[in-house]
Amino acid sequence: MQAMSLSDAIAAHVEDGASVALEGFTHLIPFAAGHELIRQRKRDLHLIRMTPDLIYDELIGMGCARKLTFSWGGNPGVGSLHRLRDAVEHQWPRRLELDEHSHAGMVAAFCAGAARLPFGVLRGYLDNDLDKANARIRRVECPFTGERLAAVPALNPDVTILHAQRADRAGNVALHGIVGAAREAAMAATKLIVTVEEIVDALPRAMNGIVLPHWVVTAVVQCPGGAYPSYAQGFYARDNAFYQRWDAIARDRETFLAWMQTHVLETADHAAFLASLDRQAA
Amino acid sequence: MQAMSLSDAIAAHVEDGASVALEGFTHLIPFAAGHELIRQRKRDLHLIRMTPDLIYDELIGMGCARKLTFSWGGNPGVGSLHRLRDAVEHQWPRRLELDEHSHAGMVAAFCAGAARLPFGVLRGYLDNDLDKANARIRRVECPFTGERLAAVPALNPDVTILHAQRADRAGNVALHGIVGAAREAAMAATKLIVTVEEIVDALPRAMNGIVLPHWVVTAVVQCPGGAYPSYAQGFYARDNAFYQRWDAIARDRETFLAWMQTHVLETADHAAFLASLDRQAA
Amino acid sequence: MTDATRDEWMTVAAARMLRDRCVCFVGIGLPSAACNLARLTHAPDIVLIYESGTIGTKPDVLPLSIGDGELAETAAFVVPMPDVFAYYLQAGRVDVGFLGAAQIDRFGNLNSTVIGDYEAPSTRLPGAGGAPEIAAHARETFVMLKATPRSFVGQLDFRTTAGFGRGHGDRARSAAHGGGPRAVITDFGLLAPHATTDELQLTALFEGATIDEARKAVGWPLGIADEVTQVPAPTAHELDTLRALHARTRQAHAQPVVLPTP
Amino acid sequence: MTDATRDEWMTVAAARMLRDRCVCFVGIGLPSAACNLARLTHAPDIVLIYESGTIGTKPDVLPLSIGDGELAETAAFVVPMPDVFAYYLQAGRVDVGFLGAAQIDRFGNLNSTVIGDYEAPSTRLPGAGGAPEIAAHARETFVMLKATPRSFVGQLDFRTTAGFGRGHGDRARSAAHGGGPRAVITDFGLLAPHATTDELQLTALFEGATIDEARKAVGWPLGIADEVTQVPAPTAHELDTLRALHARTRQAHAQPVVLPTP
Repeated sequence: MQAMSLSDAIAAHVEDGASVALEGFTHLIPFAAGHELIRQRKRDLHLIRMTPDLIYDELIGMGCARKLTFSWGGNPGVGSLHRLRDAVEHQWPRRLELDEHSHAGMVAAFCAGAARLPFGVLRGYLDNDLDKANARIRRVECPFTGERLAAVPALNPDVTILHAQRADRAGNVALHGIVGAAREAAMAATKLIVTVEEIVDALPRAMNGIVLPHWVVTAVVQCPGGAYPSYAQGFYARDNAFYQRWDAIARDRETFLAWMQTHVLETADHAAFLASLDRQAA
Repeated sequence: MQAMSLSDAIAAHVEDGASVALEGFTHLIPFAAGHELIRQRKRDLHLIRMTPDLIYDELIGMGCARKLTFSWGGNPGVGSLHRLRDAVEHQWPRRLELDEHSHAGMVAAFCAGAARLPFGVLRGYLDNDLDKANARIRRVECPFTGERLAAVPALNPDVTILHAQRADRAGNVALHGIVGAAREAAMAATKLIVTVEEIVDALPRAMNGIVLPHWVVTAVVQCPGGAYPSYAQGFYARDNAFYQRWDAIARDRETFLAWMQTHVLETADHAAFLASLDRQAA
Repeated sequence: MTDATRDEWMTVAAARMLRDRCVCFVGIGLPSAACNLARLTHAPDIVLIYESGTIGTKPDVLPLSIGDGELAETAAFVVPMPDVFAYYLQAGRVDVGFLGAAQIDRFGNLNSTVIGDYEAPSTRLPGAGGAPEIAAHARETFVMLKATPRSFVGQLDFRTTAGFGRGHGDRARSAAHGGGPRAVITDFGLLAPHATTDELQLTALFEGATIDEARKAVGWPLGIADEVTQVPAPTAHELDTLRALHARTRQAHAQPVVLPTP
Repeated sequence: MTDATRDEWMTVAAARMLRDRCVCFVGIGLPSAACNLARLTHAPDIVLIYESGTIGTKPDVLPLSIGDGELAETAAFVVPMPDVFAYYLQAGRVDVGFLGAAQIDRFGNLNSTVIGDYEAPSTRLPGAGGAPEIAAHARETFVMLKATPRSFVGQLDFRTTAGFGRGHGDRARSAAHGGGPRAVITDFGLLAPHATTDELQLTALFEGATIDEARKAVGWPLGIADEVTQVPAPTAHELDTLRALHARTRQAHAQPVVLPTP
């Protein structure tokens, strides 16, 4: 594990064309890292994420992605992800290939990836059109009962990027609260970058806590507020109002591009991004 | 969930011939419940447990079991389980059918059971004789890569019995420390009986703690010391000396039977069992 | 005559269908309001699971997202998402699932994927999320969806989630272990599957709604049950509780979030 | 001349093979002593995993069982056993595995299941435990086993755990991702696989041991490496550390356990 700046970590470990999973389910979404991918103008990424959320709307709208593996692509509690829709409906700013799953299927794919098995099994995709739309949803026969179950190929991102509450100096990362499939996405990855609220001498004692061990972590970046406008349990709340505002920002290409220019491209880092919103709010 | 006495819980929920998993890995082994199975002279049980340990040595030696599903059958750090050996080598007191796995295989079988899938998958049983000895270890082909992987049939015990630190009055059960495959064995079972050190008004706050929810729990039994001579983290330590003494107790059929008579059959319950050892130690 | 809105009628009607102590897989929006209304009225020991992994959660205000911190803070415990889908949902540990969709057909099959062709949709919808497997594994499901001929359609553009398939026992022959949709709660009243054909038919109306209104809102020739009942109006206690919940929610969500300071 | 016992020679020799910061899957007995000796001498940042799920554990005394409370209390964290086998071991996150057995053959295959026929064994052994998959997935494994013609055998009664199979690259053609046995540490010295045949051959001797003793202890015609080295004697620091660890362990285990009072 290496402690480094976010820009160095993204530059060193995320190549154009890589498969990248920024996980976190509503909670602990690595917005700061996503913005840095945009600042560094990464291209042709295969983005992986159960719930694309605003950060993938931004990445897609800025033309960083060639492919999206996902299971639910909306603005939670608000409505559409307009940039995702524009990409799928009008190929703007470029064509986006979809690898579409259900949550249960995608979770099984992450678990298989974390266990380094080639496929995951579930009793799912029953009597619907999802396996017609996605040739990577197949069937496997139980060698004991003969039942045919759904099989999904393992997800093993080149890079998984997470945000977490804390890391210690050795690079062990602790997270708590809603974890989604973050742990599986981390264990499934070739490289793992984690932004954290704070780096501490010793993680809080939690015998059965959720920890990503230092030798699985490629880089740790101290990045307070790194999940904003998502949230970090124990540090700050989700900015639901921002999620609602995003609907208007992202609805039109021009307002979206202008917002990205001001708040992401023209800010040097996440602290500057937060400051740019603060000025706006004031 | 129902709070009841151990003898009532065992009488009500464990039938002769049932498949029964008393799980707990070194830690939280439900000795009290195992002894109650012996007192009630349960017969023809299909015992399931990764590491049979002393409690299964007792059950097997007392003739309660027709079949054993397991992955490592020794006295940890000491040596043989003599009663298990006597059953396998000399069919005493009766023949014992073996369904033998590796730890990785058995864990996969419990996970499949907990997920109500018919089989579990692992990259295991490679180039050894285990699948020759056990016809229930088979192969399944990955529908994406063509790789052949090991498949094991799901384990779904009729009854899983655990020991845990605490339950609340609604029947939610919290455990911490080494958990082995206890959670999967619990979620895989048709019925779940849990003995606990204490029943409390509210479980200790632990957002991501290991909890078995009340509607999965069939019966909760307050049974302090219920894991002795195994241990309960935060309550009492493992009695390693007892494990060493067991070697001599269980080596001969007569000393074993005499010990069982004195300490299990002639004690009314777990409190009396503990008292019988205390008198002996004094 | 009650002053309840149609949203309130829907929410109250859905809440009443939930037994106390049942284990409920909750979706965002009207289902979340309905489940929490049930918890705050007749079903104090209902177990609410949100797919984010919060088990036995008792939020004081309604979450905007399915993973708000409020849900984790008030949960009995929080599990990783693989556990939710494998050990709870697929394992048959969930009694009731709530579903929404953009389109529903006469057999309760749902579309939340695309309007138009999958490869070139006119409208790209959010997609499946948890719905296909909630519908497959929960003992029963409720669908909450406002009715227009564009949402209650003769032919789905895409079947994201199976209800009763092509009806007539189709579902019972599938590998789905759950019972399927027990009711559709819409803005004129309730639909329920016919005992043998599985086709949704009108079984109950809200105050002020008519069979004719229902027929106009539905894009297939709507079957009418032998007996169409009147849904009892929301009680004062139900309405007060629901409105107080929404008021608390509005107040909480209006609180400005302090930007995290680096 | 050192006063070290053969057990101590074995433990010290094994400890020295462990690099600092390596991730080590530890078995009970001599391997546990060796791993902790390494941690207390040249490898302070070694990561010890016991199959009970304790990750990064730093026990002050040696555990009797693989799941003693001491291991949980001193661990960085504790995970359920499915995680250990799927996300750590099978996923290739373990560098070194330690194995013991009742029998070993010339290709490092192991038997810990039965002596005699599986269906009617003369001696029923404990069985596989974690060994088959540790051997398959750890980047490399070490076997610790005292040598007699009954334990180092020409033909295993049962192959519980594959080493190099029938040798000559057999393992490389299997689905096992790990590298297989790098060394066998026994009470006369060390064996290691031949570069092309994979057959174990004598590579190093402890003080006082001879090639002749080694040949007599092994039940197959033992190959001898071109160069057989002398293992450097345990240093005073190594011996002191190991003996202090054992003394602490004996003292801790001699403490009477208070029976839990109901």
